[in-house]
Formats: sequence, C-alpha cells, structure tokens
Amino acid sequence: MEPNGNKVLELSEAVRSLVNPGAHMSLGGFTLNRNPMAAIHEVIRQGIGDLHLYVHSNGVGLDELIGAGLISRLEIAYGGVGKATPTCIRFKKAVQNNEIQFEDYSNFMMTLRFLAGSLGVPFLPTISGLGTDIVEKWGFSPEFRRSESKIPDQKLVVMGNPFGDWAGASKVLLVPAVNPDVTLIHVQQADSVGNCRIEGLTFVDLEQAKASREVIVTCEELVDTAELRKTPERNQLAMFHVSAVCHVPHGAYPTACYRHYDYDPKYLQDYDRAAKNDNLYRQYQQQYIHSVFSHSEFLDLVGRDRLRVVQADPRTGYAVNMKRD
Amino acid sequence: MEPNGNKVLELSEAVRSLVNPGAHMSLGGFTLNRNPMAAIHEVIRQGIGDLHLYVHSNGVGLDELIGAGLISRLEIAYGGVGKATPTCIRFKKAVQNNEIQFEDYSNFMMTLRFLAGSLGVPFLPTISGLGTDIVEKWGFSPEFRRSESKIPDQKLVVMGNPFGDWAGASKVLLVPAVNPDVTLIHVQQADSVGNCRIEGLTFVDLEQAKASREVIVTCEELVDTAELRKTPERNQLAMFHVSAVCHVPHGAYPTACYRHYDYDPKYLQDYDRAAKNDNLYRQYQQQYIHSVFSHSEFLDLVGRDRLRVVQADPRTGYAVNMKRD
Amino acid sequence: MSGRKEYSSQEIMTITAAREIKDGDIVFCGTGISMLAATAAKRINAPQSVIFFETGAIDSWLEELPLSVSDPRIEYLAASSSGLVEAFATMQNPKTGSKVVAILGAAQIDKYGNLNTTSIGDYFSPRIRFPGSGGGCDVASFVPRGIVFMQHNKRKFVNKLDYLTSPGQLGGRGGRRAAGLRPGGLSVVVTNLGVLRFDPGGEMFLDGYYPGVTPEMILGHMEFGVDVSRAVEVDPPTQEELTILRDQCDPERLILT
Amino acid sequence: MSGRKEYSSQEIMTITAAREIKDGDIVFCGTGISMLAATAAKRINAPQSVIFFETGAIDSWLEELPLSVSDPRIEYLAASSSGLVEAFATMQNPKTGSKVVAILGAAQIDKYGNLNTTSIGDYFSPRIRFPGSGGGCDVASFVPRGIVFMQHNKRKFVNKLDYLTSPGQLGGRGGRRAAGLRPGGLSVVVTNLGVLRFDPGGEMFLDGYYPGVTPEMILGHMEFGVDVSRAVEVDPPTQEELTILRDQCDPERLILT
Repeated sequence: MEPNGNKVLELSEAVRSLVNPGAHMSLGGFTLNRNPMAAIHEVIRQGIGDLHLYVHSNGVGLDELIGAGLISRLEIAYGGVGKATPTCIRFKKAVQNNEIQFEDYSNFMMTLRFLAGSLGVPFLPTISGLGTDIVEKWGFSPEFRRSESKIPDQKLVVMGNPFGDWAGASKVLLVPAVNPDVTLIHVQQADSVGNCRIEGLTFVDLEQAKASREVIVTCEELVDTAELRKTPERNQLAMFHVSAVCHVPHGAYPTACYRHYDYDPKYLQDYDRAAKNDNLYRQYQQQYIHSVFSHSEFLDLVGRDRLRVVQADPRTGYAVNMKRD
Repeated sequence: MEPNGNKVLELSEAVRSLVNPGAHMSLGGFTLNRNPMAAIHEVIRQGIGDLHLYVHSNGVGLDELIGAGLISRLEIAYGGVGKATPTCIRFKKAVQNNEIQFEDYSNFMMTLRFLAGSLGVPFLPTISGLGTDIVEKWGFSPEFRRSESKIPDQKLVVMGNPFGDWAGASKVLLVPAVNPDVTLIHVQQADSVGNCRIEGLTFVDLEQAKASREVIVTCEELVDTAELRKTPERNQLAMFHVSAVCHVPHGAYPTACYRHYDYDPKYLQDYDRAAKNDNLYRQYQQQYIHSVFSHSEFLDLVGRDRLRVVQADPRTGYAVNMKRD
Repeated sequence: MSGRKEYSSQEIMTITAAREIKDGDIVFCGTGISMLAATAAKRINAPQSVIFFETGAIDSWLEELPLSVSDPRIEYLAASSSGLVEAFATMQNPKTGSKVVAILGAAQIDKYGNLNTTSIGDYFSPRIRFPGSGGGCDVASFVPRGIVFMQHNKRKFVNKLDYLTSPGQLGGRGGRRAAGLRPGGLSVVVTNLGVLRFDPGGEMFLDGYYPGVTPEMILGHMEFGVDVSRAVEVDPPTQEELTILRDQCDPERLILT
Repeated sequence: MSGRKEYSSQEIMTITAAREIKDGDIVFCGTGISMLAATAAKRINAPQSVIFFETGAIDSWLEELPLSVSDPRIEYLAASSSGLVEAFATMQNPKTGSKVVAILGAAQIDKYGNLNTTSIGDYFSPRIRFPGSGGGCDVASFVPRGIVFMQHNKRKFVNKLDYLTSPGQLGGRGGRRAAGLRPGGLSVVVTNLGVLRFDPGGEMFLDGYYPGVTPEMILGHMEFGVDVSRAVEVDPPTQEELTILRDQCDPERLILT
C-alpha cells in the first residue's frame, strides 16, 4: 500500500483482512473515552480469537472482548470505568476464574512501552514501580516467554544508573517495547489516505498507532485531505502509519468522543447489569453484536433517542446536565 | 510564583532576573526558524557571560552569542543556517581558534537528552551513533566532568541490550538527560500566566522548556487566557512550566515565525559579511545590539520596510516569492 | 454515626483532604472522592492550586464533576490537553515535579503506606480482582506528597498487602531510597474516622480523629497498631465549607450521597 | 566539461539521485541539492513518494524550494507538522522505518561509505570546522537505504576520515551489525562524475560514470581505489526531466546555477 493510497474500507473488511486469530492487538482510548467500540464489536462479530491484548487503562471495550472469550493473554494497567464501574466485570470474572493469562503494569509503564515501540528502541527507563510487586510478579513464566517470540524474555529489568546518580536516580526500571500486530483507534477526523486529527486528549493513541504494524482507524468524519492540510500541526497521525480508514459515525459509542458525543451512562449501567450474569451476558452480546450486521444497525437497536441524549454541547464538548447517576 | 500568577515581564527584566553568569542555557527554534532572537540580543546587551550552551541545530542565535564572547562551553549537534550559511561563521572561528570548549552530538541525541530531562529520567536509549566518533570523542575531559556537578560524568554510554535481541537491537547508546538552568523560546501566542501555543513545527521547544528550571517565553501575541482555553489541545505548554512571559512582536526576527513572518535573507547575508571580519563584527554588534535599548528599537534600525518584505502570506504562512538568492 | 451530625463522613473526609491542598500545589487527581476533594480545595481554601489528570488535561475547571479521569468534562476550559506521556512528565520534571500532590484511593494499605489496588488472595487466582495500578503506582513513585482515601477497617489496614501495587515508604526508614525511589511519596491517609501520617521512620501514626471518634475506636478498625499519642480532634467542616461542597462541587450528588 | 552538454553536472547529479527514489519511498531530506532531488523525484518518477524532514513536516509539497529543513516552506500543505521526536520515530518504527530513504551530503567519505560532516584536522583544534552531524548521524544509523551527494576529489574521497560523524558500513562486512546497528544504511553515492554503490563486503565500487567521463578519470579523483569492472555509462537526463527540474523544481535558480 503506497503512503498516499486510498485506505478507505468497510470496517468488516478492514477487520477481516487485518486482525488475525492469535494476533497481538492494542486498543486506543481510555476507560470511557474514545474506545474503538465499533471495531471491537466487529472483531467479536467475526469471532477472531486467541488474541494477545495490550491496554493501559481500558473499560467496556476490553471487557466485551474478554466477555466474548476472545482474549487468551492480557497485558494491562487498569480495567475499569472509573466511579461507574470500579472494576470491569467480565475482566474481574475472567481473572478470578483463571480464564485468561494476565500481566500487570502501570499506566506510565504501558505508555513508555508503546513509546519505545514507536521509537524502535528495545526499552525505555523510568523510576516508577521500583520496589513493587509489579516488578516482582510476572504473569507469563520465563519458559513461556522464551517460547513466544512476540514477547520479551523478561517482563521488566531493574538496573543501576550507568551515569552514577545523574538526575538523582540510583536505579532505573527498564520497560520493554511493545509492537502490536494491529491497533484499533477511533478519531474525530481522518482523510481517505489516513491522515488523522484527534480533538482533545490523545491519551496514548499516537504512540500505540506508531508502534503497531497495522492500524485500523475508525473516524467520526471522513474529510477532504486538502481541508486537513490547512493546519498540519493538528494532524497528529500521518497517513503512512495507517492501514485502513473506516468511516463510522458514533464509532466510540457508548464511550465518549469529545465535541461529538458523551459517554452513555444508561448503556453502561445496563451493560454492567448484564455482565454480572452469564446468561444475560450471552443474550446481551447475541442481541447487540451478533444479531446486527454493522455499527449503524447497533445504533438503531440502541435507539437514536440515546444518541440525542449524549450529543455534545458545542460550548463544552460534552452533554451538559445529562443524567449520570 | 504560583502556577496561575501573572508572569508578564519586560524582556530586559526577565533576562536580568533569570539568566545568571555561568548559567546552563538552551535555545529553542531550529536554524532559521523561531530562534528567540530578541531574548538572545538582550542577553548580549546585558553581557551575561561564561554560559554553558545546549542546542540541537541552531543558527544565527547561537552564532551571535559566541560572537559576543559569552559562551564558554557548548553542547551542539549542528551550527549552520542551511544553504545560506553551511556553517555558522563565528562558531567556526571560535572552534578553529580554540576559543570555546565544545562537544558534538546528533540532533536526535540532543532531542532525547531534553526529552529525558523533561521526564525526570537520567538517560534515554537509542541505536543512533553506535560506532561513530560522536561516541569516541569527548569534548569535556573525564576530570572536568567529575569537577562539574551540572554535567554527567560520562558523555555517552554503550551497553548490551538487557532484553536480548528484543526490537532487533544487540546494543544501545544511552544519552544522558539535560536539565538547563534556563531556556529561551519564542512562540506565536501566550497568555499572561504562561500558557503557550506554537503554530506549525514545534522542533524540540516543548521538551527543552519542560526540562528546564526556568523558561523565558517571548511571544508574538499576548492573548486572553479564555481565548487559549477554548482549544486546550493546541496549547502545548502549560503555565506551570513557564517563568516569564514577554510580549515581543517579531521576537524571532531575522529568523522566521510561521504564519507571522519569514526569515530575512538580506539580513542574514549582511550578517555573514560582517561575521567574516572581526572589526566589522564588533561594529555590527555595537550598532544592532548595544546601541539600541530594545527589540523594537532594533526593528526600527533594521527598517520597517524589511518587516513588510518578510511578512507572511496568509495562504502559505511564509513570504511568497520573496527574493532569497 | 454521622447521622447525628450536620455533615456526613464523606463530607468530613472530603473537607479534611481538601485542607491538605495549598495554593501553588499541582494536584494529581484520581476518580470519585479524590476529584471532589480537589474541586473543593480549589473552590474553598486553595484557589491557586492546579488540578491535572494523568490523561493529559491541565488546570481543568470542572464545571460538572467528572466520573473518570477520561471524562470529557475534564477538557472543558483546560489550560492544555495532551496525552499520558506529557501528563506523567509533569510529575517528574524539575520545575513542576516538586509541587505535585497526589490524591488516591486503595483497597489495602499497610503501616508504611504501601497500597494494593490489584487483588486480594493469590495474584494468579485471586479471590477478588481490582482494576489494577492505573497511574497509581506511577504517582506514588514520583510525587513528594500525597493523600490516600481509605475506609477504616481491618480488611483494609492490614499487616501484609496481598499485592504491593503502589509504593509508600516500602520497608520503612530509607526504604524508598534503597529501592531507587526519591524521598517523599504518599504522606497522609484520610479515612472515615480520622487522619494518619508517617513519622521519619516511615511508620504510620494517628494524627487526628473526627469529633465523636476516639483513638481506641480507630485502633479497633486496624489489623496493625499505630502510635496515637500525637492525635488530636480534627476540626469539623465549617458551614461555609459544607455549603460550597454541596452546592458548587457536587450539586448533582454524584459522589455525595 | 558540462559546458559542452545540454545539462550541468548539478543537473545530472540531481536527476541521477531522483531516479533512485521509487513510489512508496519515504524520503528523509537534507538541505540544498538533496531537497532538489527529492522534489524532482516527486514531480518526475515517484509521484507516490513522501518527502519528510527531521524538523517534523511530513509529505510537504514544496511549492517553493526551502533553503533549510526548518524553512517555513516545508510546512505549507504538509500532511502533518510536529517536532523532532516524532520525525525521528518515523525512521525507526516498524511500519514506516523500512520504507525510508535518506538523501545527504558530506565533507569526506571513506571506502565503506562512512561520512564526516564535523571537522578537518584534529577534532579539538580543527583546521576547518563544519556544522556537525545535525540529523545526519541519526539517519545514517537508522535507514535501510540512502543517497549521498559528493563532489569527486581526493580531499573528499579519503583513506581515513578526520572524524566519523555518520556510519556507513563502518569497518566493512558485518561492521554495522558488530557495532549494534541494523543492516542497511547509506547505499549509493552520487557525485559530479558518476555513481558508486557498495558490495556485500561493504566496500564501495563504481557502478556508473556520466557521458564524457571515464572510470580512470574517476579513480584519479579518489584517494582510495575501487573496483570499476561493473561500471557502465549513466543515462543522461532526458529533455523532459530537465524541463521539469528547471521549470517546476527550481524556477528561482536557488540551487541550480
């Protein structure tokens, strides 16, 4: 694919061609903001399994993939949706029932691991986590690590500071680079060749995308490249990092997309209720994911009235006075 | 100084209070774009000397400080202005005549050193430069390094990859963090508390500012904070990184400031002519720096007609069809 | 207990934590009651403090209370919005790092102020799994000062953490330095019964107890003992503090119940 | 010499280099004639190539020819503008790194394609000081392919560099790997007389000579010898190539003289 080639694809086609069983995948967004929900639902719809997943702080997207039984291994810093859902329910169940292999990191460690991947270096240093069980407890055994070429032989390495006490550090923790096979992100604007503009917080999306071999972008608006090129400094991701561009309005729903729509507290509460019961949860995924053919059909099922409720107010970028308790 | 305190100062006052003799200073901008020229001229006007300077690629700003005899030690990747001036003339003379101590790095090494400083880590790794004289030849002796607490005991450290051949690297070069005492940058917009917006290329300005103990910002426009806060994602530098905000229109002249003005080829050519001859150069600095009291007086001396010539065209952000040969 | 008072235990916890924040502080803010305390401080006693989030929003005004550190409400009128790399840099660079105060919660705490937000039971097959570190381990590693919110009971104030997620004073005196961490870290624990701090040896002691609470009651809610000889009664929230908290910080009653 | 032809030696150098660039290449561009060659390739033989600069501009159109990699002309209609961290990442990340082609110049080159852009004479008190590495050492370390522009004479094609600024094949076969660099690096040298490449042992050989030039003339302009047995005459620039170069790439004659 040439850098400026047309990368516009149907989401189902993009997922079919770029997400393979056993893939190492990472998800953009953060807890309840800009999760690539449409792409995640499509992965579930296509039943692409045995995935090795990398996230920093993720919420319902992570939880739905685990709930669908598609995640074999998970490297994670946080699985929750803040006050609404302190701990993701299917994530919690899967860990407590030994249904997945998992390994814990901190948000900054995962951030540095994606940044390292984007810079082509094997590791980056930090002082975060020295003396904690994050360093002591490895989710994947040394044997498994040696047998799996896609993950490093060590989880983390502590070493003395080769520059003496420079910067006041006697030791550093080295965190290894992550280079996912594929990363899913949702952005506000993209053009047909893959130049992307994220409005508001970028989280770790840019580092995740640049560290990744393939990147599937879903966007609220598919815009003319000439329009984006008027202010190049607002296009944080250039076309050559992107594999596929899929135009999926409300592609982050039920999580938020700044200046477009808010998260949907009602959907998330209903989701939690279903997630607590295995039968209800099977019914939920059957009804909202497997029984629909696209994100647009999903939104019809949810009801356009919900989309009106979460629609962002132009002044603030979120839904002012929306009922959230 | 409280984070949201008013930081607006006269440039002369900011330089007097924040740049001390012997300071370790870094300069924002890149060769002929967004050099903090007004602030540099003020440092020269006040004759603040024995400076230890850190730059990646810098041009006339660097050259004027060296030409004024204020730089004792220099850590640098590139001293030139591109095709116009392949090598800065006073920099070249000073090195050839053993008038300054200097140490060479690459642009990416200096970039990583500022990034490390901004992240509070002692070093960052790269594979750049392995096997080169940049690693072999140290500008500062081990003895001097041990005697000077503001620089690390080693220039660079080569080590094996603790994660085996992870990321395809058998070895890495560790570059030590830089934390300047003070950094000078010029931006398009700032508010009175120090929130800054850079338009177009940011170069390494953000990492340099965040790594620095004190930061002097000169800005084209001093704007209302409420205006900047309408699009927070375009304000790359938050108030708490900034020590002083100085409203200095054309503060980067004779270098460029994207969407405001272009570099001035005529000024730069005249500068080179003067720089080649010690007497002419003394006269030049006497006339253009010491004989004026402010950047505004300097601009009057240059002539407002030159400012019209370099004025940016709104479509392109530079001076279209300006005579440049 | 709090039913007999003009304020709830949530309210005295929030106000007690808010009083720890001073003008000029840069407040790293977690979710829930942490956010409420930071908002209260900015509106009551520390208008010149700056609230920021690990997700990248700096100096958020919080016209509405966010329910997560990624809630779009943190972006409105922020001074700057970026990403996690930039946010964590704020806690570590020479100019801002020394002014940062963290506010966090945890599932377990030990007498050295180390925190567990990962799991209860064996790590690999836990009895209860929690969300994990998030940015907790990072801020606890980086900051010179920090506030921890806890519910006071024996299952939470434990002799040994099931998992050490976020470093406090680690093994006690010199523990942080030995591990390679800078001195400082979490410095005060605010609970539903009182306030605890750490002595130079890195051990927790009781600094204050709320009106109607005794040091003995507090010791009865902890698996480990602490020195109570320095403890004094905490000033209850004033009417003005309560009014601002209820009417301006959480009028929707998203956190306050 | 070039006076007797319809094209200057600058022009055949530029076109010869431009032909090395293919659709899909991501071209890391230095200053001067490098920029002219990248622009020519995009307008003549590789419209689907992407020009980018270490300063952070990606896919610049270059309506006017920039005089430096920080010239604001590189920002106009770029796909993305950022900074040096992001630009250098492009040369190293798994998706884009393998497609990057560098174009550079140098003051000295040795038979392994190592470059000197720092100084002539002793490093500490040089006879001539040059600007230094800039991004040169970085791109030469990172890229799988690269083009070097040189003037052909004995002071520039030397047995030993006064300073090794940017790595070529270092000591020859396996040199990069032994030092910790990935294979690849600068792969072709375009001079005012011809074109040189590197054999599997990492040694330079003459690949082509311009019309009117002989291998013997070229050897006479080098301090070290190279194999000339594979050398063939380079196709001169076509009229169409020259027209586009002169009229569209450098109408102001900023580089072309």
